Amino acid sequence: MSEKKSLGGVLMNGIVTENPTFRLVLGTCPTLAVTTSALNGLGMGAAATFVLVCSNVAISMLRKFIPDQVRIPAFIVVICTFVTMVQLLMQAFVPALYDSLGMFIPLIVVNCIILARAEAFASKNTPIASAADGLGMGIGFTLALTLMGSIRELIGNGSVFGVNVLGASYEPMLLIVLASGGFLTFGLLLGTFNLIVKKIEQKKTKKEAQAA
Amino acid sequence: MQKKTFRRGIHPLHSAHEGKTSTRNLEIRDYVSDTVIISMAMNIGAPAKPVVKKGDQVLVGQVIGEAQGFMSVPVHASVSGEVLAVEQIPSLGAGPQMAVTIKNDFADNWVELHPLGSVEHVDPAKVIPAIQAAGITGMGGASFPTHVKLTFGNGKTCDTIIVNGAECETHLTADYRLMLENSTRIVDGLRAVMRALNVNNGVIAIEDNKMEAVAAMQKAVQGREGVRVQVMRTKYPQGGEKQLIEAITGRQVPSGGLPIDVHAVVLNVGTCAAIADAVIDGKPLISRITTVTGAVRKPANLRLRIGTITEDIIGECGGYAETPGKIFFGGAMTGMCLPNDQMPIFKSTNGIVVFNEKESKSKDESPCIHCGRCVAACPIGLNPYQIKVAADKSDFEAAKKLHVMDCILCGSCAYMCPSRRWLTPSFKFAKDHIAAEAKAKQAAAKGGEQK
Amino acid sequence: MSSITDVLLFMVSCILTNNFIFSRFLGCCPFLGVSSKVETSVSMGLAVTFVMTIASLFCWLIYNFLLIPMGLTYMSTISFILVIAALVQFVEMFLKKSSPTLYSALGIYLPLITTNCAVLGVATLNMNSSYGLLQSVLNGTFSALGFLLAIVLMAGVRERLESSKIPACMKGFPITLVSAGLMAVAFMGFSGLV
Amino acid sequence: MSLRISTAPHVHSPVTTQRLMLYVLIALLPAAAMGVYAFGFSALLVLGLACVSCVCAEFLWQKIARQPVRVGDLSALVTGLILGLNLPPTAPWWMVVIGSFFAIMIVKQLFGGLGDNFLNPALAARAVLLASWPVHMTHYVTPTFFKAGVDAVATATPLATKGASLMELFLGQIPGTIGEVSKAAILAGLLILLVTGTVRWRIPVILVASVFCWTWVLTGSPDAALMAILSGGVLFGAVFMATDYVTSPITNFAQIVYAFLAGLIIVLIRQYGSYPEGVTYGILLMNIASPLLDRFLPQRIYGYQKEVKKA
Repeated sequence: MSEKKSLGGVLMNGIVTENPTFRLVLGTCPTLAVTTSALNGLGMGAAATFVLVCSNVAISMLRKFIPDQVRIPAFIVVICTFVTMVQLLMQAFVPALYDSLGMFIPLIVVNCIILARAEAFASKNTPIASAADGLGMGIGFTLALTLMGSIRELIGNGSVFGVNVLGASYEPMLLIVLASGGFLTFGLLLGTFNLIVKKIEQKKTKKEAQAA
Repeated sequence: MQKKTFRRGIHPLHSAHEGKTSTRNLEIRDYVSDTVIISMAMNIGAPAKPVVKKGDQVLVGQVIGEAQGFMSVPVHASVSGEVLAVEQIPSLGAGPQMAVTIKNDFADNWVELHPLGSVEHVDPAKVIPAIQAAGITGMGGASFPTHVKLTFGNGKTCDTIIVNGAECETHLTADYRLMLENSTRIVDGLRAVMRALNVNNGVIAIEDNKMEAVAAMQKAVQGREGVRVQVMRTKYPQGGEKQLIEAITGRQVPSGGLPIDVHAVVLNVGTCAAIADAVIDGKPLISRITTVTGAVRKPANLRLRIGTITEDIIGECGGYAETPGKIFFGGAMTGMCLPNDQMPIFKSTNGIVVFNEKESKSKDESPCIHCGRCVAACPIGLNPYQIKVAADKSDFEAAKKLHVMDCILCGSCAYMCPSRRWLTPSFKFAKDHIAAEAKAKQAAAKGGEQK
Repeated sequence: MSSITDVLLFMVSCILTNNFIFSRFLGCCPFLGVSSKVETSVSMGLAVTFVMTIASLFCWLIYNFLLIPMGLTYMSTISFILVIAALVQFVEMFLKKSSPTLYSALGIYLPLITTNCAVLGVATLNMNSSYGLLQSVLNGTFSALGFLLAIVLMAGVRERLESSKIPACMKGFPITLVSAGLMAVAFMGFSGLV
Repeated sequence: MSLRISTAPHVHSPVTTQRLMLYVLIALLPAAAMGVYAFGFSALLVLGLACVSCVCAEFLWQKIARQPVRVGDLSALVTGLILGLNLPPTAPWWMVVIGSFFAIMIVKQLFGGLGDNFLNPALAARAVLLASWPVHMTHYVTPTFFKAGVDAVATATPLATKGASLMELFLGQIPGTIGEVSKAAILAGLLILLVTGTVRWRIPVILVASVFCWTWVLTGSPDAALMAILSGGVLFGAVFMATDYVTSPITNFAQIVYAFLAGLIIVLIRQYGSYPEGVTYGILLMNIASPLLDRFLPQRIYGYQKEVKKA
């Protein structure tokens, strides 16, 4: 996909230029459902990052042995093993978080980000590069989820990571925590990101125009 | 007398009696100017070819332009005098066309005529050739060659002839005055066509805001076989071919079809009078009645020779009452704007309306608020809102699926739109494009066959 | 699930009250991606209904007759996903032979369904709430009908928005998400209906 | 002699968008006046605040987005007044402002301004406020009719007052949001709308009739059905919110189906749902379906007649 970039470049690529949530708009289901609180967002992001990194490494290691026609089912099996591992780990160590994420941990398997990265990157690059890419994508995803989670928690019940920020007199807007709040927040956030990127590009082109 | 009408439609300028008050009660009077410019392309179909050259002397009624094929009619000199020039002049919306300019010597001597006698005894086979020879085309504004309308292809029959006295356009009173002042001529023309097509069901349709004309026509119809007057409700576009046929016979002209497909023919009252002149007196079509109204000092209904120049006509009506903002031929709903007042009138010019500056101001489009008033107005039952969306995106496939080709460009939707959106222009743009596309495909297909 | 009214109430609850998209957030990727045309959305919805019904049946069978007796319940996710992948492959081949018209209508969407959260979601949901065989199959069908209703409504709205002057930065996904948010607000009216 | 060239038609009907919005405003005045008379000064404050903040929201948006400012077409004022009439008189000021900004900025302008939104802004804002602050939105008080000393008695929900006689319901002595209270004023507004031709009778009449029939079918008692029409927001919703041009279908047949289904949903939510008032959701859901209704319901077009009648 991209030419031999430095590991840092690949990392940054995942976080900013090709942020899975805000630029490629992948993995929308967990992004909308789980980010009712910052903690949930972080937890989901971390779980997804773990699976992403491990599956990327595993797939890139196995890439020579997997025949092309059976590519997709093989990737799914690899991803699934890591998801089941995460599921069992979270059930053991952070049961509260596991219950709040509920159904969406097993659904990481069909999360488009992981399959997409496996298909597009891991199956073509060395394990180290894939790990960096997985980490970059994972961090990008986690950052996006945490941002969404904190915004919704701030408006939804006046606190971030459980810390009450807006004081007692604040009347929380319950809608934001509900289903439609998820759609609205994500839509408006995407819109503002597009606006910011457009403004940056306009400034850049203006600078180039002046420079030329 | 049960009043018939069609579905939907609008009542333009209803509070101002359709803008007709200033010329309703004015008798028709004649006016002949000193020079006329007679265009060769005054009808749908091929323009005529001039047969006179500069300096020739012509008589009234002399053929100055020969027809080119079946879908074309000869053009006759409307005044006697000397031909000043035979050259291209700008025409309304169809590029420059050939025209003959004649200087009037006011002698008014006619060319030798061949009258066919009374309409009840004329040989039916001679009527349609006489109509073609007289150069008669639709006088209601469509200017479709009448003889083509009256000759049907294989297996097509006609059982009803409708005479369109509805005159639903705003500002126009030409047909109204014609019905009042020589109603027998109209009935004669209708009888001539009925005998030519062997049809014994002739209906003269008149809107109920012209009851004096209804009375006059009913008197003229007494004792004439198979002819009756039908009063219609005043509504625009009652005078449209499709709307008249649906109102009177209950049948609908099939989409993309012709009135003859539902055994009906529609003729304007002016056309019938011209047919009577051609059959009874053998006179070709050289003059017509035109309403001149709006911002002119003395509005009038004038019997004008074909080709009279607008500037002379307005001079005859006492000149401009205010500085003109817009002048157009026809009524306010479907009128064509003139670039200047040097334009000569055609066979289909049933009105010249002058708007002052205030009336000509056109507001720009504001966003559509989806109010549905255009859908309620469309006499064909289309959805102008959706067609406009498709046309603006030049998505002609979608426009075709929304039946834009059935649109009769009557302007009812644009009249009703509270946001002043340019609906009719977009539909005209879409229709022209689709028609051009179809013609190109046809030509390509024909080309393919010949290869 | 004895009487008809139970089935009806269960249907209303699956389609309206906890609609798969607007209250459970399952199957959002195709919902956002494919819903630009009404015709494509209907075929997508039918494809998902087709697959979800069969998937719920097979997953229930495998879970109750294979995993529980052998004590491998933690293997549920992997077995479900494999079943779904195989099923989609099988359905694709079966449709290609039996009814080409239906295949041409659904064709391009069948592979897409394997990565669709809704299908795996409904299987996991059946497992978690331990429905009986009939109830889980009905759950699969009715939830898919809820998905169909949502995606067709969204397609109608998005076609209407094509002629709207949406700001440049909002075009595409952002405006679809905001519209879905507003639709979710309207669907909240059905909460507690059953 | 410079003549303007423009395409036909050269005349237009006197009705413009601004005049239509003016007629709607006038039709809203009786309901607003009765609301203020019934609930006193606080109602006036809520209405005024809603109108002002809606207009400011539109002005701000159009200034920021550098679009031509079209506040003159009064559509923001109409949205503000309708939103105000949808709120209880005790609504806190910040809720009114947030509702107005949400209605104008998110529901309307974000989709492209007048004519491009697919949900009724005031109604969507009311649904959002009801979901966000349910306590404030359902805090209804009995009308005090400016009688001093009578404190506003908070009651559960307007529908719960079974005891209120039909006449009380009609004249508006029962608690409720500002605009829904006096049915006589709403009917006066409907009359104004019909006389000025701003609204066609189909949607209001069929919606109310549908609510009446479905309630009768489901509860089996006609007077419960009559009660259903006269209480809650059915009448106000049918006359002012369901008939919003931008979000209701265009063709006649689509409007009939739209109003009929809206009535069904309202009754379903009222009888079985957990929300006391179904009008908001009934109309919102049918707004979502209206593009589909417009597209797929058949339209009788000239020239497609099956058989040709003999003369």
